[in-house]
Amino acid sequence: MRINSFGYNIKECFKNLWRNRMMSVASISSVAATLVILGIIFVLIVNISAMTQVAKDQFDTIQVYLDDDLAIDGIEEIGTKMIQLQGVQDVIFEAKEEALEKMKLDWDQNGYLLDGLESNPLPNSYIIVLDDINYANYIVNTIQDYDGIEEVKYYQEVIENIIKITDVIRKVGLMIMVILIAISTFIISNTIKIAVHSRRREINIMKYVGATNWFIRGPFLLEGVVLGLLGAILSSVVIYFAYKYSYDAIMEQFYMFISAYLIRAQVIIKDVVFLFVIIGSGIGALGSLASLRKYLDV
Amino acid sequence: MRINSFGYNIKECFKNLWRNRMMSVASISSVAATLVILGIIFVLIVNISAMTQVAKDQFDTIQVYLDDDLAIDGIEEIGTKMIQLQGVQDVIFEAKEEALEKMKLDWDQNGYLLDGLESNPLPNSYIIVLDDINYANYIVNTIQDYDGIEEVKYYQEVIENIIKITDVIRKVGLMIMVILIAISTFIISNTIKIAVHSRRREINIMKYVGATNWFIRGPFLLEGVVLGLLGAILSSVVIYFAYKYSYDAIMEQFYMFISAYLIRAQVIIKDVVFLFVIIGSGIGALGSLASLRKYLDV
Amino acid sequence: MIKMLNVSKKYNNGVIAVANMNLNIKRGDFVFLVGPSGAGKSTFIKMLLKEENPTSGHVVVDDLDITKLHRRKVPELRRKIGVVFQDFRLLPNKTVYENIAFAMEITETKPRDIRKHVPMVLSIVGLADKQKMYPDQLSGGEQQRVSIARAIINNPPILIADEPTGNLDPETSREIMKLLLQINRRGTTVLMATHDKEIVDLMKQRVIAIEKGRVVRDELGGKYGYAD
Amino acid sequence: MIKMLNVSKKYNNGVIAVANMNLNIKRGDFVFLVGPSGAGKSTFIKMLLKEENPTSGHVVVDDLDITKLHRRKVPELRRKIGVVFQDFRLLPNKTVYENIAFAMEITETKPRDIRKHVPMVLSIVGLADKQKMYPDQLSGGEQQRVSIARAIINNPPILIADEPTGNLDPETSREIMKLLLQINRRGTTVLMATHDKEIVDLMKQRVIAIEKGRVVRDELGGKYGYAD
Ligand SMILES: Nc1ncnc2c1ncn2[C@@H]1O[C@H](COP(=O)(O)OP(=O)(O)OP(=O)(O)O)[C@@H](O)[C@H]1O
Ligand SMILES: Nc1ncnc2c1ncn2[C@@H]1O[C@H](COP(=O)(O)OP(=O)(O)OP(=O)(O)O)[C@@H](O)[C@H]1O
Ligand SMILES: [Mg+2]
Ligand SMILES: [Mg+2]
Repeated sequence: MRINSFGYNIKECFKNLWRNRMMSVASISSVAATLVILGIIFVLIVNISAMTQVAKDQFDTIQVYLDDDLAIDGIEEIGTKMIQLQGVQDVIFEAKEEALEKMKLDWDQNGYLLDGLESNPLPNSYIIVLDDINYANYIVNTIQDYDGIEEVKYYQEVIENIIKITDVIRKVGLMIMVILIAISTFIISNTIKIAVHSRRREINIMKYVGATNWFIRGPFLLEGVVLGLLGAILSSVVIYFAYKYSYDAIMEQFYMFISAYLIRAQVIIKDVVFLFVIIGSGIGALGSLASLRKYLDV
Repeated sequence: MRINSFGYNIKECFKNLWRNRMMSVASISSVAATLVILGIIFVLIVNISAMTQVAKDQFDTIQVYLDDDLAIDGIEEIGTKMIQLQGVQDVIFEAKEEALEKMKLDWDQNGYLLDGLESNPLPNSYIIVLDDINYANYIVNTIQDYDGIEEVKYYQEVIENIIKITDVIRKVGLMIMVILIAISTFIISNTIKIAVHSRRREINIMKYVGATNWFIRGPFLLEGVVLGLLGAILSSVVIYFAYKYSYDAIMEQFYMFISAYLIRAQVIIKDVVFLFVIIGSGIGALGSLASLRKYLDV
Repeated sequence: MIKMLNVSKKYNNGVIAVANMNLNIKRGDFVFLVGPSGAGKSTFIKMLLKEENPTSGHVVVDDLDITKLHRRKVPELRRKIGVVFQDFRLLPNKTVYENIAFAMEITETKPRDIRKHVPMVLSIVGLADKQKMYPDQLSGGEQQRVSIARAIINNPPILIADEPTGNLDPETSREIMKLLLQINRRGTTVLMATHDKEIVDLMKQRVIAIEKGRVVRDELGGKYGYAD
Repeated sequence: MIKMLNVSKKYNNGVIAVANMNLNIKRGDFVFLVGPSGAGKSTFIKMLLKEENPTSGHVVVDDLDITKLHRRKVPELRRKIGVVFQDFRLLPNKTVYENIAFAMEITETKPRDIRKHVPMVLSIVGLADKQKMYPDQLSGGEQQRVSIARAIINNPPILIADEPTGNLDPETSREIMKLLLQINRRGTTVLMATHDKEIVDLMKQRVIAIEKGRVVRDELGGKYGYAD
């Protein structure tokens, strides 16, 4: 039972799309509308994730205070040991004098208070820049066991909170995306189901004059794919320009602030197109096939 | 041309919904799915807004440092003047000794440094709690002109940034909601359009045997409303339970953190149901009427 | 009752289905419309129902020039005319009973009257035992009889039947013809398009023959007249 | 070619459309199927096409017991049988040309052959000038002839026609009958359900009369036989 030729399918597919054009337009625009919703959420989630990532990176340091009586070699030895730890990106030495200077600057108007001190009470320290924040605990625990360490300090609470938030955002974001993809799939396949339903008589007649199931499916399958693809393209274009416009507007108004961490439209659109094309054409095809089943069995 | 009786419409409406049940289920679930998306976004936006509001409230204080040589009456006079300003909710006096104690607590481990001070260099101060953050600038400018004021300090930058973020979130949120409502409207009316299209022959026949337009519209209109309402109810239930579940889960895992500012499901569901019922039934009705027009003209 | 004044109908695709037709059918007439396939019989009927509008000329039904009839007055016109459509036009989602009841519901007949009349007319066309079936559960001839029942239930002043016996056996056909004659005797104007030579020849009524959209013969007590 | 062995068909709603039918139609036969409206003629035909399955008994077509035919073999069966359906069953979204071409496309005929044959068969049924029209732009009789053209285009070994002249004038009917006879002479088995007494009486072929689902008469060179 040879499948009918590709040329026949293409021809039939576009003829049908045109002759049922009211239905085609309705289906395509429903698919596109659904995908636009998905796209808006996708863009938001990706940007929020990127921003929390940036926020996280700003707290990715560990401060290691050294014993005051530690000699130079001891200090260097600790430094080399630390740089080899997993998750450590960089290790910066901060001498006690530097630390006091910094403190003065930090204290700003109250800095003069420090001039009244007899000796520098601050220790020498290392600042560890982390590669990956998730290693923080392991690194802190390891370093604490070294000799010559006075104290290891890092913004445990802040970091933990940020990790938690990021985690929540990532999980909620992922969940929402999955739910939305499921719902979009559902709406798109419903749309196609209803569209196919309105042509049930046509399908029955084809069967009655002896067409095989695959012969009938061919053009419908292609139609589903084309509907899905056109919807995907339409929605991608909408998302691209809407996002570009919003991006530019935000950049102009809030350049110093959040905008620096927004992902550029050109970057995001690739993922969007990829996602949409797969969802649109995939569901278009599957939706057509699934909806046909009911009417082919005559 | 009297419109046909309500009883007839009800009877026909439910008969048709049942006889076209495949189509009814598809339409209702598409409406519901669309509204679920809308609901998810609505819930997110409302919660984010609430949270930024909370964040804003935490920075709604102005610190007013007083001249060291100001007498008690002067201090009190300034206090009473300030409490009368528009936008001021409360005025709290903080004596210089309290301030130093607080500072020591704040500095934590480095607090011992302050014990080395000969005299308390900190001034007396008032803390103004704001009613409305937008009055901040006006209040600061007014107070600066009072006698006996050393310095007025408030987290101008932080506050301005927060105002900006809140503004962005509110605007973006509102925009997204409007866009989503528009898209939902579109998808729902498309779904109904396609469903009506598959019954065009039926509509034509009714016209040919002499039914008036309103006679035909009646049951379809009601069908649209019922489809929309069922979709709205279905999606409200889904949103309610999904939100309640998420709320509880977040409460359990992150009780100390963001969760305190989440809006409770019982509160949010009222808005959701209201929104959904209006969109669902309204668009159902309008969608039916609009889709019928094309086929009634025979 | 029905007047055609210089009526022509040209479809969008260029086919001239009715060409300069003049006709006068009086109240109470019984008229056969005959002619080969594609002659324009159904188009003629469609113009009486304002399903199609003439390209030129005037169509007058019941002293009303329907050519310029407002859209909102069309249902009123159609309720005056009971029609047996060539393709039946039954509502697929309604049972036989409901299909016929529908024609009464649109005229706002009381439910009691509907419940009384529908079974009566169904038994007249011999479908008393099929009232709960849907059109696609009926044989061709049964569908045709449902269409006939629907056309006559409201006792319309005009009854138009487009090929009402095309799917019926001769015996059932003859009964349907008896029914139409009886309805005609009560004062209803009956117009029937048909290919059934035997029936036309038997009934000896006015016969209007159409060919290529033109009236080629119009005689009282006429014969089918083709292929003799 | 076609055998019915104790075939019964009871529809879901309890109607017994065919009751214990036994028949044998040989290759090359020309058979008329007659009987009143609702007798079971279309049901009989639908069982040959496996559109409906018999409740009991066996239907044999071309030496194949189709009662147990696998779903995937059904298209093959249907391609062996050209059918003129009582309700035409034309594809509403295809033109006349495409409707007929479709029957050839499903058998994977070469496009060249399609382009050659379709206009030929269209001119045989007298619709050469209507090939670009859609079914709803045709008169009832024209639709019926498209259905006939589609049934014969593939030269099937079996031709079934359900009321193929119901919407045709006597002259066109006679030409269609000539065509069917000609096709039958080339070896095609022809089965035709009809109410047209005149045609049946004229053709003097085998007549099978059905009443209430039962064969009540089966004679060679028979007459329509009712209402005499
Ligand atoms: N909607 C349409 N668009 C274009 N042409 C049409 C349309 N309807 C009918 N025609 C053409 O108009 C002519 C007359 O058609 P009509 O249906 O009036 O014929 P008829 O006399 O009823 O024939 P039959 O006996 O076969 O039913 C035919 O040639 C047909 O092809
Ligand atoms: N799908 C169905 N469901 C239930 N009953 C049916 C169905 N199709 C046909 N019938 C019933 O079966 C009986 C035989 O129908 P069939 O269509 O075979 O008659 P027929 O001989 O073709 O009549 P006609 O000459 O009027 O076309 C009828 O009483 C009909 O109501
Ligand atoms: Mg006609
Ligand atoms: Mg039949």
